[in-house]
Amino acid sequence: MLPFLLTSGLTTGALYAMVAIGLVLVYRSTGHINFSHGELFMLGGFFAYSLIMFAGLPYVVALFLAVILSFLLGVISDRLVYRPLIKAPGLTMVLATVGFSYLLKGIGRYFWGGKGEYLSIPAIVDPAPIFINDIPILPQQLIVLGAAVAFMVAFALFFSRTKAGKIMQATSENPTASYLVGIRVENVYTWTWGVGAAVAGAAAVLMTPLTLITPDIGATLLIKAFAATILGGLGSMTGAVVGGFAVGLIEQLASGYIDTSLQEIAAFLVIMVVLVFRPAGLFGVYGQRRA
Amino acid sequence: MKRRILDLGALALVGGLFLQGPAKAEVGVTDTEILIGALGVLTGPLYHNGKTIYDGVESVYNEVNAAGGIHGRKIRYVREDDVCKPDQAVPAAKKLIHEHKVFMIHGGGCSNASLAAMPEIVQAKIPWVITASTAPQLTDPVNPMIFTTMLAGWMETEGQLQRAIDLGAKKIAIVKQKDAWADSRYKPLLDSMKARNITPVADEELSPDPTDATAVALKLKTSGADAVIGVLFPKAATVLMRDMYKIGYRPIVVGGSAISDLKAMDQSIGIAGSLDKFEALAPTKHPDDPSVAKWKDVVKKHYPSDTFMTWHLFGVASGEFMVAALKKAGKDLTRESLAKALSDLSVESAAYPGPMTCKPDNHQCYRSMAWFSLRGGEVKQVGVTHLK
Amino acid sequence: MLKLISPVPVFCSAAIFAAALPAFANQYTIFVGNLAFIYIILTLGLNLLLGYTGLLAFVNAALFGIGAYATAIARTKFGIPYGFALPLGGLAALAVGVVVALPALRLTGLYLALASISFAQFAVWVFAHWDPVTGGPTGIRMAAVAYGFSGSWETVHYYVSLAICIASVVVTSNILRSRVGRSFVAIRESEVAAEGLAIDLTRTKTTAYGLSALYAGIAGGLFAPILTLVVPESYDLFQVIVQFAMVVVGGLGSIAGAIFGAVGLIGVQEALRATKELQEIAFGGMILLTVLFLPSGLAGLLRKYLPEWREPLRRRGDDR
Amino acid sequence: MTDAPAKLEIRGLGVRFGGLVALDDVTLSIGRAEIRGVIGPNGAGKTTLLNAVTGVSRPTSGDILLDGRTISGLKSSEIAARGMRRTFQTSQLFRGMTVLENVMTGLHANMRTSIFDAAFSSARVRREEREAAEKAWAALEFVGMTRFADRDGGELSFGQQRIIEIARALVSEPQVILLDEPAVGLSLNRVIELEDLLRKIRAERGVTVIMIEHVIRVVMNVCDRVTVMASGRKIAEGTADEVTSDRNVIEAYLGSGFDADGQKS
Repeated sequence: MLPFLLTSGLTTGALYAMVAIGLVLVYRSTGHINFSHGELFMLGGFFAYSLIMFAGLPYVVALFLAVILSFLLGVISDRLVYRPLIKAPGLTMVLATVGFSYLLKGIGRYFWGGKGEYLSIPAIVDPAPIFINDIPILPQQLIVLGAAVAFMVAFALFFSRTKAGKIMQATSENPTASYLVGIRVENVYTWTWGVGAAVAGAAAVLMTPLTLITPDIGATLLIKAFAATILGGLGSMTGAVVGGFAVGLIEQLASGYIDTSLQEIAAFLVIMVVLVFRPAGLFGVYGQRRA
Repeated sequence: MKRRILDLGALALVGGLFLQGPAKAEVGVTDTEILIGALGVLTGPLYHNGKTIYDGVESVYNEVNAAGGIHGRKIRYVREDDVCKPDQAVPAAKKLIHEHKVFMIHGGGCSNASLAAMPEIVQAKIPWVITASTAPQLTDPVNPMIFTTMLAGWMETEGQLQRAIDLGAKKIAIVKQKDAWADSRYKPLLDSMKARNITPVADEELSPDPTDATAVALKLKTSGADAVIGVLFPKAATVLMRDMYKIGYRPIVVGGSAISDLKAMDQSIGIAGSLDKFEALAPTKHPDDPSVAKWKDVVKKHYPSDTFMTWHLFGVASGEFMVAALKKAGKDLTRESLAKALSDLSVESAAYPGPMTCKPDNHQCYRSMAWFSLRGGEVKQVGVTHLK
Repeated sequence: MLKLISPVPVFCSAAIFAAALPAFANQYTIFVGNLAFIYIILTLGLNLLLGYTGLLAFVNAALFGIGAYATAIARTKFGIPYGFALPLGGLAALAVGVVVALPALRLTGLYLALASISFAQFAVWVFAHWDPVTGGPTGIRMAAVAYGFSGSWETVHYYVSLAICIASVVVTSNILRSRVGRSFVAIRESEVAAEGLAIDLTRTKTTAYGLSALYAGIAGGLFAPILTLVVPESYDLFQVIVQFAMVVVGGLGSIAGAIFGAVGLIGVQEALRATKELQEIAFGGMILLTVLFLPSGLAGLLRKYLPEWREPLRRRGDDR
Repeated sequence: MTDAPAKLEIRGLGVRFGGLVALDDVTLSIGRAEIRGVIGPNGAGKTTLLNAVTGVSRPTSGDILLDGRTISGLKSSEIAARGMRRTFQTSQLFRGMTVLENVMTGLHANMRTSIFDAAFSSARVRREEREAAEKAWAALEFVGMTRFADRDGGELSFGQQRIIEIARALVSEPQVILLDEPAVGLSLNRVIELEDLLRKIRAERGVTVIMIEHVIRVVMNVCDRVTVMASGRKIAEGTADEVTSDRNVIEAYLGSGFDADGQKS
């Protein structure tokens, strides 16, 4: 029983971690939580669906193009929602992104809603399960785990090694100081929103064969990503990753060993318990909030 | 200052109690048009339960209108969204009845929403033909104005249980969602199991929109069930079937009415043989069945962006039923004459494997279901059940 | 002449118009009016929490549900007449609101928002799974309220909602003109300064939570009968978002703002029905546009064009 | 000054933030209706002392007594209720309230309006609001700021906000008020007005005032006695003149090797 739960827990955990990374990336640099982040995932998946099913492109090309399109969507959400409200109170920004998420959900349903119960794209590799010392694993799960880890490593390097990464961190630590040293903070924000959306798009294309997408998958994933970021510690990238895997495992173990009705609610319980007893989460610093 | 406000409130309370405006000739019917209202879910996660069905209904109406309408009257089908929620269904129903002033209501998707709108419709004494809601309270006890062309919830699970037993199941498990749609099936399923003194070996819950069902699959496997009755939506069923196959557990699985698009399911699982022992019931024939090809083109013509699905067939059958009833009600169409026509009517529809027959004492006008399974990559109808 | 466009005369004329509405409106409009009163009560309560005390807590949707469930259970399971079941709904929500306040006191800003959204989702889960009490996903069916007046009970219920709505506006205004209101705003502006004036944070925050919970509970008690069905999905995340939008679009920290937000959004939601499948796009787009062009809400407009509009403790300027 | 019982007594007060010793064994006592200045270079622990006394931060050792009764360890709202009021370095006037309402908030602990009185606007709340408004107006008159009574708390200049904060502290007739650098950043005539106000408080209100200050002229002109602190310890105490000629004080401010006039000795 346990090995199965662990493998599927890690796979869903990887999904939550990747969505959480995009969320934390935007939070770290702008201090705002993007409540339309789930919808960026959803549209990323639908883009890939159209590219593969209608344009007939191979999977990898579709993955690349879908990530680009998601990046553009992230830039649009910065220009349309974030930048005009940069001065407004935190609460207004929350509502703006919530409004934007409904707009994207409506668009997703309008264009891809009539196509069927849910949409999926064929996995890269033959989907039949393979056995690793008699534990069956879907190849797609391995691909997802591998890709998720690759993304996280890439991000760690991006932030610590590259110039752009350092600039992004600088603006998140102290926007005013960054202005002073000549960083065009607005552009950095645009980049951050774009990259955050791109990560969500990539996660979508990787995960769609497993999770199947509907216009409403964004909302559920957003709450799971919240649980991941809070458990890991709001604002910490490693926290988002560790938190993501932890939430994935908690869900599987809770529904496996306690009661299957808990799978749906595990994420909320995690959020409530962590926030009341240890708001800083595992890696975060409580009070470093900006909202 | 506060006393002044209370006085004003009291004065207005007395002054405001006037009676309503005078009643008109038959509402919603003119010489050239019949105004029919569709109350149901057009947006939100369960929109297929409404929007897609009404695309089917309206395709039938458009065809009839194109052919000159019924007794010279064309049907106008106006839709109001209830987002599958009671707090939206009541205003939607009131708007149809009091603002649009429709002649009758032809629709009803989610059970809770329809149940919430029911008192409003009953009070207005207007005919209501239900397309998809399966809550038994809608037609039991019989209301002279309310009919349904959809299986009742208990009929489905009765059929599923019977099918599982016919297929030789000894230990039966249940996997269900926790929402109104599933609840109106799950509770009667427990009763019919008790009636046959069968106790479920496992009773697990799955969210309507899961990303993973490994835990549920494992619990079913450890329970040793050789048959699983699924009270699930297609996405949950697909994820469950994949994860059961993944852990090497292959029981008989009998799915409910929402899971009849087996080809799409097989495609998204993508693992050959994963659906071999899976059977699903549907009140309709399969969308690819040659006998419904005509309606596939008709729906394509009116709704090009829709992919033809079983939900469309719910609408087509109910649409044809409605057209037959309107024809039977004759030229001087009134709500009473339509109700009388509906109360004794039998209609065959290409979309349904069995007839729709209403009796004065039984407005549950449809009681048949077809069984589908994947045989050699093609969806085959493997059986039909007619309940009394 | 300007004296005419100040809160009291404007509010009285609105109340008179609302009272006369049923005379010339059809059942649908009466229902929408009833809904508007219920949401005014809700937004007043939420505004006390979000706008005046600055507590970013979204528990009102769940408490709205608890009020509705408590009233429904009191009537159907214990046969308590509606006249007592309604206040019971309010008290049940008040009790839960205060209990929820205790852990929430330690949280601020985004943490509080996310914890309260999780609590809202958890409440919906409990409504759907606590079958013996809440009737599970199929919920509880409520008979219409037998008011014993002539005419449809819904019209009478309309006046009951109107009366309670007027009362809650007056009560809110009274509270804001007392030390209790001032202690709310003091906490919002600076907790350390408030404590420096002997304002006990725990007691005041709990009062704010309790008060807004009572408003939400009473609103729930009024809401249940007009739906005749109390089910979990009426109090889910969408309810949280709609109420939140009402308070922000209406304008934080203003009674007029709460009323504008409730009436405005209910009107828009019904108007959006015409957009059919595009309702989500229209709803999301409308919120986005309103927030982009009216960051401090409709009350902000009031401040710009009617500077001498005097309200107790009205929030001025964009808060931080 | 007769040897009246101390209004505020601090015995061996220590405050430690982790390893950092912010206050080290500070002992001082302040008499009734005295204006006590507390000066010292930056980082001397002045504000830490103020925060410890008002309960904003928790002392790690020692005892604080108001009128002989221990208040160390109480919540700052409880200390405030016992008649200890303060102002802040960065003004904390409440926006969204008028200046009058700001000052009325100072009377929160003196009122007994309950949530029910407020909700149903009972006779008690109407009476208490009227009295509070009168007292607040009187406090604004005392500090000469009645013309701003109807303005929003956030619309005033820095100096005006400072004075109104003092009115807000005075309105509840406190035992002790603590002023956190009231004169810093004020123009010259604002400083003169402040000095007059402080003398007026001593003359007419008999309130003990403890003032942390950098503007030495105010300390020299107004304070009865001055306590000098440096790196968390009390290094001198006495009248303004005694203190400014004290060797340790000069060294603390200017470093060793200078005489009283700041010339290299």
